[in-house]
Amino acid sequence: MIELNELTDAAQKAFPADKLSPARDASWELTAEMGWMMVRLPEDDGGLGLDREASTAIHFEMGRVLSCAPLIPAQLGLQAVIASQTLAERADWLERLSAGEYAPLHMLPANVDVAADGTVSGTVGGVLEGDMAVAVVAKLPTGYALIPTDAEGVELIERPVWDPSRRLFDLVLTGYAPDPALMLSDAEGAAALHDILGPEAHLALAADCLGGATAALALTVEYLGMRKQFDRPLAMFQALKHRVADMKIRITTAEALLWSRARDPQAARLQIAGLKALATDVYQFVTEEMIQLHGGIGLTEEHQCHLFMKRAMLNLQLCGSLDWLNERVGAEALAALS
Amino acid sequence: MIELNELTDAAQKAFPADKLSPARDASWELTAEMGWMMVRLPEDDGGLGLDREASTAIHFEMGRVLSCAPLIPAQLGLQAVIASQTLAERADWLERLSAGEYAPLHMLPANVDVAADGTVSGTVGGVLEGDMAVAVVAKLPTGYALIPTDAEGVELIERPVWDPSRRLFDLVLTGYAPDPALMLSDAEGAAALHDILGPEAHLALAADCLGGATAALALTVEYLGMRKQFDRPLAMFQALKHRVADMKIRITTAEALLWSRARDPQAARLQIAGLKALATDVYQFVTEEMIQLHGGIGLTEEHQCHLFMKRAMLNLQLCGSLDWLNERVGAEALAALS
Amino acid sequence: MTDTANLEALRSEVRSFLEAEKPTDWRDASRTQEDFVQTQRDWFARLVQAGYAIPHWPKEFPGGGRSLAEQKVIYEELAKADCPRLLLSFVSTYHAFATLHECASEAQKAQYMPRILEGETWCQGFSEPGAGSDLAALKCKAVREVRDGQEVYVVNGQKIWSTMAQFADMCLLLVRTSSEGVKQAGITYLLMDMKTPGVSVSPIHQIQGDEEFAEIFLDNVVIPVEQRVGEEGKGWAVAQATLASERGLTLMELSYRMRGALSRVASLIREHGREQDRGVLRDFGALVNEVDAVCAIADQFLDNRIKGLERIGDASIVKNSYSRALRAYSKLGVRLGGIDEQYVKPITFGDLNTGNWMADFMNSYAWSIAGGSEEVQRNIIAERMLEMPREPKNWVL
Amino acid sequence: MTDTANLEALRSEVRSFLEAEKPTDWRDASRTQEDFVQTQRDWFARLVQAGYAIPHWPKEFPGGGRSLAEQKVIYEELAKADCPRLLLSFVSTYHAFATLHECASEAQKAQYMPRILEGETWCQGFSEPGAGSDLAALKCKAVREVRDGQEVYVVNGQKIWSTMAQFADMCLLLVRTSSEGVKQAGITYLLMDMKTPGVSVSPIHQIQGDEEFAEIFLDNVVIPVEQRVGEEGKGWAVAQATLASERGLTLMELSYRMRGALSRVASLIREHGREQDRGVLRDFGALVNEVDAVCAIADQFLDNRIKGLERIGDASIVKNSYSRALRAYSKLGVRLGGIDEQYVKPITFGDLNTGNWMADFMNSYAWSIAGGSEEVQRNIIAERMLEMPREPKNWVL
Repeated sequence: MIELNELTDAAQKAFPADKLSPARDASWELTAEMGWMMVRLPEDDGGLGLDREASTAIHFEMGRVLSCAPLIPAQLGLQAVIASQTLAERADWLERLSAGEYAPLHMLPANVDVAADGTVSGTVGGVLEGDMAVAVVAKLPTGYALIPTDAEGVELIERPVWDPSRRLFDLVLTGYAPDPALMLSDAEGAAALHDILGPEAHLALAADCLGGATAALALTVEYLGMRKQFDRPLAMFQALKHRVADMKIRITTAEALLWSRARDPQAARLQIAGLKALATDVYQFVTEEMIQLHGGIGLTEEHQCHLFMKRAMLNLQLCGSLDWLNERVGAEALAALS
Repeated sequence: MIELNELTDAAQKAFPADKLSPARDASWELTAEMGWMMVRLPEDDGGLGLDREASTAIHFEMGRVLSCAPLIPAQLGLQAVIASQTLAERADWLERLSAGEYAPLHMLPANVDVAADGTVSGTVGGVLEGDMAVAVVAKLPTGYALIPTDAEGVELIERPVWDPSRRLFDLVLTGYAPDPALMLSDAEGAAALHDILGPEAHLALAADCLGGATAALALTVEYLGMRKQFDRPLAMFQALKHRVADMKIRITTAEALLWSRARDPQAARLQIAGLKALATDVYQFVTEEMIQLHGGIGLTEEHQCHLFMKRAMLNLQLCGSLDWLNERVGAEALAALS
Repeated sequence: MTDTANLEALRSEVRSFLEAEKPTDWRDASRTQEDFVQTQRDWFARLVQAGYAIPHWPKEFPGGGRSLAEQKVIYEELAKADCPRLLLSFVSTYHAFATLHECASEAQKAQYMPRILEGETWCQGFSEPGAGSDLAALKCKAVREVRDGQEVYVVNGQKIWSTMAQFADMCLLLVRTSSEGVKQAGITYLLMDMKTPGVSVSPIHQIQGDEEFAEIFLDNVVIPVEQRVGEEGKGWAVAQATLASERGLTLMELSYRMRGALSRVASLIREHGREQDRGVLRDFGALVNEVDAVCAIADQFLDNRIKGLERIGDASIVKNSYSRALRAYSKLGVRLGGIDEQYVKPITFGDLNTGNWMADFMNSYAWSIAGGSEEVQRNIIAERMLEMPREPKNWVL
Repeated sequence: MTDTANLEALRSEVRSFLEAEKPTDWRDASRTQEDFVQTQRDWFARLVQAGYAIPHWPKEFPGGGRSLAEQKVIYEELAKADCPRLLLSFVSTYHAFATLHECASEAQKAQYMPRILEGETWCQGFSEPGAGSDLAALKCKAVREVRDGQEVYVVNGQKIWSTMAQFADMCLLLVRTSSEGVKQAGITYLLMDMKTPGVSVSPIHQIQGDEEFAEIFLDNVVIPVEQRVGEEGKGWAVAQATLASERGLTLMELSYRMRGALSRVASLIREHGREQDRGVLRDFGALVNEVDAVCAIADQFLDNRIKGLERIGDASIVKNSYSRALRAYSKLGVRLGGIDEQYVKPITFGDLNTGNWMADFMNSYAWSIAGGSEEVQRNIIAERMLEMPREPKNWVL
């Protein structure tokens, strides 16, 4: 069995820390070469059959370098196919996807209607790197569907975002007739599939956040050690040291929860949703501090600070905002603690 | 006309900063001697006829020394009498109250019912220093009433509070028959009277908070300058200096709003409610920092830190909690900004 | 007439002018830097004509000779009417003016002051990449030489964070003419024509898409000695006059603008159906209170200046409170807007509360970093207002 | 059996014991300090008997010889079952034990260790009024003399923040026997009988009504030289053994207790009709997440200790996160409870999350101040984990 630190070491070698946001297409190819789409694929399906901890470790490393390759939506799309009970050519799809064809799960709500004739119209939000996609895994009212991007009535429209490490698309459906052979679930089965995919998405995003926050902290410590003001390095000013210590405390504590959830196959859906909420909150806090502690240079596009902040801000919104998730965690805890 | 700084100087002389929470009864006598109950009494009624700014200055100074004398509820009670259109022996009451008899307004909600025969039963909350009171100004469903504490069906029950600078009582009514001659308003007039008393209460409490916060900051700066750790005064540690600077920033900014509202006779009811919310929030923040920055000594009863914190915590609840006030300010601003 | 009546008369006058003349389409007309600059030039020219552009100048200039109280009235009304802020001409009318007025020779005054009113813009060449909050550590080097029989300084170095230098005609330049003694000594103050050979300007791309600042590169730039303000090596004192030129009006103006912009938050709450969300109402209420308090402290600061009661550190408190409130304001917007705010929207150049919440949020950091960071302000407050001990100078790793 | 199976067997065993034996009325039985002490003594005796009181002691003691992993299981179960924390015997079973075990003479061990199991309690005489976080600055003075032919130390001084010293039989005492050299040198470690003439104890009244700590006054207290642990002047090293005796189990136990106590917040939300208040639900949700994270970091810390992977600073992070969460927890309670929480309610001695929210809130400061303040922890994290430069020693006003 592959050890976790082997995965991590390989990832750090392939994606070195000093190259932030490496070019997307080359990264994606490298990702496929590394076999990362095989990591969670069950052994019976020809994969490595590793658990959540393994994919979490990879997402953490990709977060650390602000990877532009859409490994998270790709893995989620693959998992939808893996879990599908109804997909006609499941084995074929698994082979294609694990070899690097890209069929992402969308990461923002879908707003679509089904007409009397069964055709679907509306918008499926949050398709990352949609231009690369051969198909999109979309939650339709009739169930999860694989929607080929070249099908009739299907259009991908880019919605430029602040985060320069990502391209976001809407999948716009206009009288699209879903192919029954490409349904991943029916309407009833969608809830079960959602309960599988939701925690996976939250865990992956939390890992992305905390990997990014870890890198942001390291860069900030490095900058403060190097930058001098009033004849001494900024790192000597206690007020700044204490702020950096707080960044460290919050990241480390959230990271402990990340690994604890990643290792616990029994973790409840909302426990992982809570982790995602916490991790995004920490990431925003850390990137705000990073900007402030970098001073003027952090406000310029040429410096890397803003890349972290913009990614943190987008992560906050993907697969449920902080407000939304905290409210659900609170409501569920309240109900459970009666 | 009396200048504001004369009032302030006199207050600081009568209540020196190094004597926190001076004994209640002596303080109350001194308060009466200083003529502070005459400050807001109109000249036509034999008072000084000064404005809100004057009473605010006094409440600020009393907050600074954590005064135990219940000047705020007394002034509010007096103002209820001043504003009353219906009180039979208004002039007589004004004379008694301005001479030092104590008829406080209650500062927590009343929960009372009126029986068919007109008698009243229930609890009127938040009567400060009720043991001193000859009467309580209470908001009953039938209007504001002066309720003599020795009347039949009237009982004052102490509710011990954390704040050692105050004694809080419930006025418990059991089939009490309100004296028509002692009604300060009817049910309809109660809203108008409430609109007068509410902002007065909020302004006074805000002044109490910011006076207290100012003293808490000064004591903290003094302590940090005196206390040595690792062979240097704590005041030299930049991380602590920055925290103290934040206390100063927040207090000074809230105080600017205090005086701005105190000087503006046109200030809207919720603008002053918002000031009270802000001032209590700042006071809590400052007292928390005070405790932390004092270290262990701040956790002992023999030191004064806790007196500030406990007063801040009680102020947060009097005449509307922070949550309640902020919600109302937000709702009103939302409606106004349509 | 009493002072108050005078002020109210002025207020009505400004209001009438603004009702008739104020630009309403300026945000849409400021979607590119160039359009923004044009909007600024037009509005400045109109205000010069109306007599409201330079109220703080001496009364021999048309529209000058106003008291600080009158200036406050004018800025309050400009803010309430939501007019464009005079960003492009800010350095010219405040920093360049104050420097010329207080420290320059008569010849220099006569040459430059009228041209400011005609629209000539200035930039400030103070900050340097290595110096940051420690302004006196500047290194830009000027060597005195004789060239073609003329005494000149030959300047080499780099300046940064120069507001709108890419559009400026002139520059207030601090250079180092000596490295002897304490670092404040050896600094000399020059007036530099931006068209001088060897001057090149490169705008700084800011993270929210604005290009409010630029870098200035100086490569053997020859500046005649006549362009010096004050004596050689005494530029630090002149720089203090420059820096002291505007403290108060801007923050008052900005605070009032933020109060006006609370309606944007209200709209957002309604658009996102959060009117019944009690937590949101509380957060909004707390923000309203905070913005009100910032307006009050900015007012108080100006009132104290008018009365000559300003103390060291007062300005730091106002700036810190403003940037704190601006942060809270823009963060609430980003939060309430949800995913909508992550999609890029056209920015408005040179504005702080545009309703493009991510841009506003990122822009809010300019206020906690530039012009003396929050951290430096906290030091000032602790050490100079609260008299806590300073850090020893000898404390070096 | 595998390790895991062993641990699960132990877990079932502890659970069965607790189901049968755990005290349920202990909070109501701990409304005075004296009742609390009695409850503590009873529960300690029961746990000694059951073999769960001293799992970290060597296996020659009944109930000893447990691995750290086993200890963790026992403490987890004690926390989940909401049993009283073993506060009164804490210093005896951890600090006194570790000191005796690692540094004391055989005679000292034989004399004191069995008595701990019989219920003798110890206190720690380390902190002094002037020293605070700077422990090595202690001044309590011991002079070596011969009295009645016996070599003794005569001790004068004052100790503070000594947990439950008013009930202690013995004291781990740090004294200064020399003021030469660096301040860590010249410190000597003594074992003092609290009944020695000249020892007086005065409980510290804490702001929330508890009396967990006391001051110890030492007035010509005569302590035989045989009561010294280690060499004269080498007490600092012994003190390190004392201080290192417990790091990890307590915070894990407390974190699990806080998680259990979230139900108190839930009750409060319902009692005050805030179930539909979306802001409150969000705040509660965020608290749940934070408490979960604290449990995770406390677990991770212990797991790393078990594996020998603990790094400097790890403990500081756990402590800081715990105190931060405890503050958030108790503040939310104070806030939701409204005026009800301002009325004094009976406190539970020695507990942190009792639902007496004001008491819990004030008590939460003990965690950000005592045992190395938050500020000291931040220094450790910045300087020793993140390798940022230390402040120079010569930096004095």
